[in-house]
Amino acid sequence: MTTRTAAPEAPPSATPPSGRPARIPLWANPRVGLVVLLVGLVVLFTALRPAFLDTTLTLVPLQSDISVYAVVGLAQLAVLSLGQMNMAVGRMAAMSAFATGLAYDRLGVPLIVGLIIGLAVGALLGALAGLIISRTGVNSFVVTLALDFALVGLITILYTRFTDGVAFAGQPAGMTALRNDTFADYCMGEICGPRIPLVVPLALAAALAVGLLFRYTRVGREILMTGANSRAAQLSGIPTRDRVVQAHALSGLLAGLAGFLLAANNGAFSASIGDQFLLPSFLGPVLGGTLLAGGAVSVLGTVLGATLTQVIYKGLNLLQFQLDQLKLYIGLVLLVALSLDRVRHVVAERRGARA
Amino acid sequence: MMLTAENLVKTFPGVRALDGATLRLASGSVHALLGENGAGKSTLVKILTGVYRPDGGRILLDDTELRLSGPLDAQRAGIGVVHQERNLIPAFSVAENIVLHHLPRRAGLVDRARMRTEARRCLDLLDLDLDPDRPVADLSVAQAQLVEIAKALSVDSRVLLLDEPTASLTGDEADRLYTIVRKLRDSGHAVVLVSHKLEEVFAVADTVTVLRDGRSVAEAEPLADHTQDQVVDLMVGRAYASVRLAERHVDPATEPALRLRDLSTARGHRDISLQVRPGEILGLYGLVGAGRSELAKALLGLDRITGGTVEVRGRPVRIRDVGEALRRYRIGYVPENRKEEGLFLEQPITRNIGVTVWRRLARAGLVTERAERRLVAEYTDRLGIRAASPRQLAGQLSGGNQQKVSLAKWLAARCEILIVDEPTVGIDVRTKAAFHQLIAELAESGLALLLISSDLPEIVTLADRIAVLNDFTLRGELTNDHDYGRMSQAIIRLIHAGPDGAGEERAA
Amino acid sequence: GCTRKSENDTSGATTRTADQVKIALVPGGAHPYFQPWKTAAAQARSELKLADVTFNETSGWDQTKQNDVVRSLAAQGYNAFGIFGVSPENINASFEDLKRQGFPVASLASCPAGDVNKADFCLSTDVELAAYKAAQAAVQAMGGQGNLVHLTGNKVDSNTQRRIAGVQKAVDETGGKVKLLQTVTDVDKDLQSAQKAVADLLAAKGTQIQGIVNTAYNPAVAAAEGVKQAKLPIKVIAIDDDQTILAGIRDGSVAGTVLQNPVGQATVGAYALLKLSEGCTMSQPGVVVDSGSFVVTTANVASYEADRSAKTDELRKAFDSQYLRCG
Amino acid sequence: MTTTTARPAGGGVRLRAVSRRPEFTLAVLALAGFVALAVATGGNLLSSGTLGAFFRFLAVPIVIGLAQMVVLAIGQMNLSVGTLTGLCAMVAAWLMLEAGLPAPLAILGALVVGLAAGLLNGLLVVFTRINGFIVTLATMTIFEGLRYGVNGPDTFQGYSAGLREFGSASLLGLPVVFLVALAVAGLVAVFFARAVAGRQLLATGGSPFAARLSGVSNDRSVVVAHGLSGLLAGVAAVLTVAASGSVNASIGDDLLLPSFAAPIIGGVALTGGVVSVVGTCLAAFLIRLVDVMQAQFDINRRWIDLIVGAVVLGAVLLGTVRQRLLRRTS
Ligand SMILES: Nc1ncnc2c1ncn2[C@@H]1O[C@H](COP(=O)(O)OP(=O)(O)OP(=O)(O)O)[C@@H](O)[C@H]1O
Ligand SMILES: Nc1ncnc2c1ncn2[C@@H]1O[C@H](COP(=O)(O)OP(=O)(O)OP(=O)(O)O)[C@@H](O)[C@H]1O
Ligand SMILES: [Mg+2]
Ligand SMILES: [Mg+2]
Repeated sequence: MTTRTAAPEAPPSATPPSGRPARIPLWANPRVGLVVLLVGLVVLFTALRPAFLDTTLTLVPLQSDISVYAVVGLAQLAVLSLGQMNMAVGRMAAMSAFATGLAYDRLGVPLIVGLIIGLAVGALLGALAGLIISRTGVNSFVVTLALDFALVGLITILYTRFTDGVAFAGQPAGMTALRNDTFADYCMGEICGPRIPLVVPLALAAALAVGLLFRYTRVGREILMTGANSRAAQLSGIPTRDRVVQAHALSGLLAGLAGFLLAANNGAFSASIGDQFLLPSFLGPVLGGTLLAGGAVSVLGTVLGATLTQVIYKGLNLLQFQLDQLKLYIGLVLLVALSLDRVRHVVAERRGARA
Repeated sequence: MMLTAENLVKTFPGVRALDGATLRLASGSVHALLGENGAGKSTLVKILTGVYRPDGGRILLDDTELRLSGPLDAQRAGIGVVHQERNLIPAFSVAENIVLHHLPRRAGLVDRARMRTEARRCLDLLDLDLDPDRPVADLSVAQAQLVEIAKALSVDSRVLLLDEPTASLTGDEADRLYTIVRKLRDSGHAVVLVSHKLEEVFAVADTVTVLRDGRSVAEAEPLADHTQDQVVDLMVGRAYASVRLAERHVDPATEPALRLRDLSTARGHRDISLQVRPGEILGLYGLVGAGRSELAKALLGLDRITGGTVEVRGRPVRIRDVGEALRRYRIGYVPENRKEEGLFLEQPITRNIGVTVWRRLARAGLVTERAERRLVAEYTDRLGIRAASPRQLAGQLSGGNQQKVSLAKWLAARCEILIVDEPTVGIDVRTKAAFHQLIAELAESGLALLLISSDLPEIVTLADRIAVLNDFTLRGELTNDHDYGRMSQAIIRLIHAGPDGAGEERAA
Repeated sequence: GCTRKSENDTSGATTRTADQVKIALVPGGAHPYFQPWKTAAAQARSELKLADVTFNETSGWDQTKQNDVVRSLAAQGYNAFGIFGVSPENINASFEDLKRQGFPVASLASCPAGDVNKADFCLSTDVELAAYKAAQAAVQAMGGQGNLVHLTGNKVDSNTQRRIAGVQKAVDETGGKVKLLQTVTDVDKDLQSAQKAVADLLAAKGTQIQGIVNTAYNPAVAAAEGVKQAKLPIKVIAIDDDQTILAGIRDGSVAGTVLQNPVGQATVGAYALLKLSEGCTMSQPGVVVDSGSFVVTTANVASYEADRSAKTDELRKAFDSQYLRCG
Repeated sequence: MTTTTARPAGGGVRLRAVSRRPEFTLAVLALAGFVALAVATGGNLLSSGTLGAFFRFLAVPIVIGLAQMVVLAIGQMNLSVGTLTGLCAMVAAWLMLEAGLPAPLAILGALVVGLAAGLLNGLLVVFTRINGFIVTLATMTIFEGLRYGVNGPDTFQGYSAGLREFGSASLLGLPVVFLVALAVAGLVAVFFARAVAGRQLLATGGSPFAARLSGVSNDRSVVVAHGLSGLLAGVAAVLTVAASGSVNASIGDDLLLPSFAAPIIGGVALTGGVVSVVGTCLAAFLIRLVDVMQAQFDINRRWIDLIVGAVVLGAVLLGTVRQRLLRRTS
């Protein structure tokens, strides 16, 4: 048989059809921009208030706070990977902390067991949200917002039923150490550790695990692909519904961890844990360059973003602004930080176009 | 009237889409704009309609320079357009979509009566009997395409740009469109036609401009001076040679790899029986909307099967989702709509191909980028995917290369049964030929292929047997003897014969 | 092996002279109740010749933020703290932090939940007593019989629980003549929710209610306004002496209010913090001192300030003679 | 059940078309809920006092729901509606009490502040290309600071008697503020159904790319939507100031979640391109019913949160299921 077809295609040329630069220049990397901004702010705050470098009163608590909010950011990041949101991060953290507190209060379980129970509760709540979202197709914003509402009620009902007020009175052994100690308090002979709070490694481990998950594991990559194009993912054999559930479960689990870290920092498992998580949960990832559209995440960026917000907060606190100015400046600095990234982006695009 | 675009240059990040392209239009003619995928045709159309601003060059309308700062400027200058991408607001009515760019207003409010009258007028031009109040979301793909054209006509235009207007139209509908195009030409309009369907182009166009890599290699030459082959040579930039697709022989006694027995689905398919053997290509032909894609999706568990059985290698199966189809039964599906269903446009090529094989690549649960890149390199080589790097985003590739990526993921997953849905829609002649060869080679290597296509020449070229589907029922099956004239007639007859007449047409 | 450094770094109380003492007064967040602290702080600073007294309300009713604010202040050189703990349940942990660094700490206007107070002392309204007095005032205004409603704040807060108990006690004492019809909690978050809750309550049961006792600010404002608007003969007992409420007492729309003693808390608190900085110790560490509560009606609306100053003076004397051990 | 697609003319068909709309479910629910509550309270709900309170506090939720809806129409969100309402309310009170302006000028001032703040949101979104969700998150913090800055934690009270009279006045048994809210809702409905700007806004929401190719400026739509949202927040503020008689920096804190709840339950898609004024109003009505139920039966507020959460989820699920069933049968 003969058919009219063109000549077989020439062998693929090694040179690309268009000279696209293979690597983005270093300065255009959003993470680098963040680091520069961060260093600039630290220098500025230190110049204005030398107390910014006070180890015990500023740097050590700052590290603890960053740990909490980096994990909060990661909890949001876990669902931003899908292009979805978790409006109930705070409440999942609170439920998880409640579970840990209850387990200790009633069963006297050790700290680590309590933590595991708490994380499991967080993960279950996340999975529940994911399940509703994936089975009904209702927008994640709506589902988690409604869940948030329901949990606000539930948490206080539970605390009233199981405690005298809004917190568990007792604390498992080790909580105080987790709160107060730094590695400098632990010595091997003469050598003591650095002045890093004990909660930091927990947050670092979480960041590492999440980074590993999205970069190297199949499940993590498939979650990202579901976020990038859910229809194509489904047609590529990815069980997209399961991935949605898993991403939300991860979000719940990380929210639980954040709740635990906050409880450790504040010294009690209380109903107010997570009340203030929602805003920072978005700021960390977004400042770090994660879009709300899904399909791509930056764990390092999230940690840097959380660091940036905490540094801003700490610096403004040291400057002793009154409430109205404090809020005003936080909002303005955030807007500037976000816009700087945009400016960088535009410049990078111009340069790329000219290349 | 003359519309001239001179030396247009347009650069996207990393891509020079236009590099000194020139287009000259005279009123009263149909002008073909041809070129391979990525040659820059759509970019040119978008510059002429104010969607993009050129980085260099100028546009002249009768010797005065035209500065277009947005789509509205182009409309005011009398330039109407049907873009390659769909361009309708689903929730709005047909009428509102047609006149959206110049909603008739009265005291700041939309004048609905005038809107309807105006829309009616444009629909009448196309002999289209559509309720102007129907939401566009309810329309079929073809109807929506016709509404797009009506919308372009609603601009009081002297110039009409049509970027692949017939990609989703049936032959009849395309004919109707071309009748109108001729009418417009005769009344003094200038019409630009972008299409990969050269037969159609040669039937209606008077002059031709050919773009290659963003440059015009032929400028407004009379089409009558060229043969189709010459035009293809110009597009490709190289002498044209025909190739033979090797003859395939499949023993009819081989056990079918995939077999449907009296399959009915929730979508409305009734009693469909088909079979494909390893090494064989079964063509599934039908008009747009015949239910072929739906059939494929039902097979993959995306729609409910209500009756009959699916057998894979002789064993009845129940497939729940694509993952199961792939892993247990080695069935793959290359969807028709690559941008929405086949690809992850914002992801690198590596991930687009790797997505089906991570399970296999994982060591201790971890997939390394290196292993993935190695695997991807194998398939980019084998399919000749042209890309700057394996990290390039799929969305930055040309249509043909995108389609190859969409196919590569199934080859990487080592499929044995492959369903390929409209593989060459919107793909230029050269790439299309390469694709045909690739599909033939895949069959030779022992894959069982189900080729869904609305492109008659394509199906007659490739298929061993051709099943014809219309209105969700099987109208018959023909053995392909590769004689285009005879086969096409037989197929068209099958489509138009009622279901009752199907029996006698059914070939052995 | 790995050993934990022994707990020997609890800095013993360093003594400071008045011109070295910088006191920080930290409320739980922005609230009218704390506003008198500002002027009291300035006054204490000049009277006691302190290095500095600051007032910082940026905690935003969040314990985490408050901890941060307190630490920032410490980093800035503030070395004595009077704190209204956002969450009574875990404020003790924050107190301990400060104590460990050798700073004297006062729990002002609210005491930690439970029976333990890790601050040097707690100078606060006895909320149960104040609520009891308020309820008694309400009972009296109602003529000793009828139905009473209690509007208050966050239900899951130990102070709210104490207030509920106080009101219950006063109602019980009437021997059934006054019935506590309803206790509405969680209406102090913002003014509009309070207004809505009051309007709905009056709509539902307005005619059955003879008295409303408020133990939170927003509902007090809302109830005074709501009752006036609905023109119902309901006696409203409010809380604190915000201008709006005093105006209500004068025009008769509010039957009375129960005042607390924020000025006393700030001035006496600052005084005691100074003494502790100078080397005094608490004779009974963690002691809880009632800063007083006063019922104000039209009868004494002009003269209540004198009672309150008297109480403040009395408090300072009590600290000198009873709670502080100097020397 | 018949599933004919033919369309015989007549009222029956139109009735069926109406009954197929998502708003129909809500209307039935609202009516049933209202009747049930009226019966359960032994008719107390229908007494003029109760009914007055019911509708007076329905005005702000309706307007604030619409303020969110106009931004949802373009597929964005406005997290600053609540604090902006508070800011505008404080500004209005400040203008009357501290600047000594008459009420009409103060009202105008509040509306101008709302509009300006909304336009600012829109312009920031357009010029920075940052997601609207994030931009309004930041401006929410800024407005919060400003709101507090007006008068610290103290309450403004005793401003224009005329304005407060207007706030408590009734017409035909219905509070005037509620009628104002309804009128605003009507204007918004006309804006989206008929006004060219409204249609363009919906086009942007439905398909920004297609809208752009049709000559609609998406940037303008974004600015218009946010500006309108701010203006509506200003209207909500004026209604608050009029109806409540006293305002302080906590005003608006309870508005953010309801602002989403009303349009979402009302059937507005978060993806943009679809609005439902009737649905939003009905949803606000339903939520208000829950409020009143709480007061009538002295239910723990915590249970109410739980119930509202469940109702939101339930209503949305019901809507999806219903639409799916309808699609299947048609
Ligand atoms: N918005 C864009 N951003 C980046 N690159 C683009 C964009 N639009 C087009 N390109 C690139 O510009 C080149 C020309 O594209 P264009 O769409 O004009 O080709 P075409 O001739 O219309 O092809 P086809 O026949 O496939 O429609 C291609 O390489 C394409 O990838
Ligand atoms: N998502 C959908 N929802 C509702 N109806 C659909 C949907 N997709 C397709 N249809 C309808 O189903 C019918 C068959 O669809 P489809 O276009 O996939 O058939 P086909 O034979 O594969 O044609 P082609 O692939 O050439 O477009 C058409 O009438 C189409 O309008
Ligand atoms: Mg094109
Ligand atoms: Mg198809």
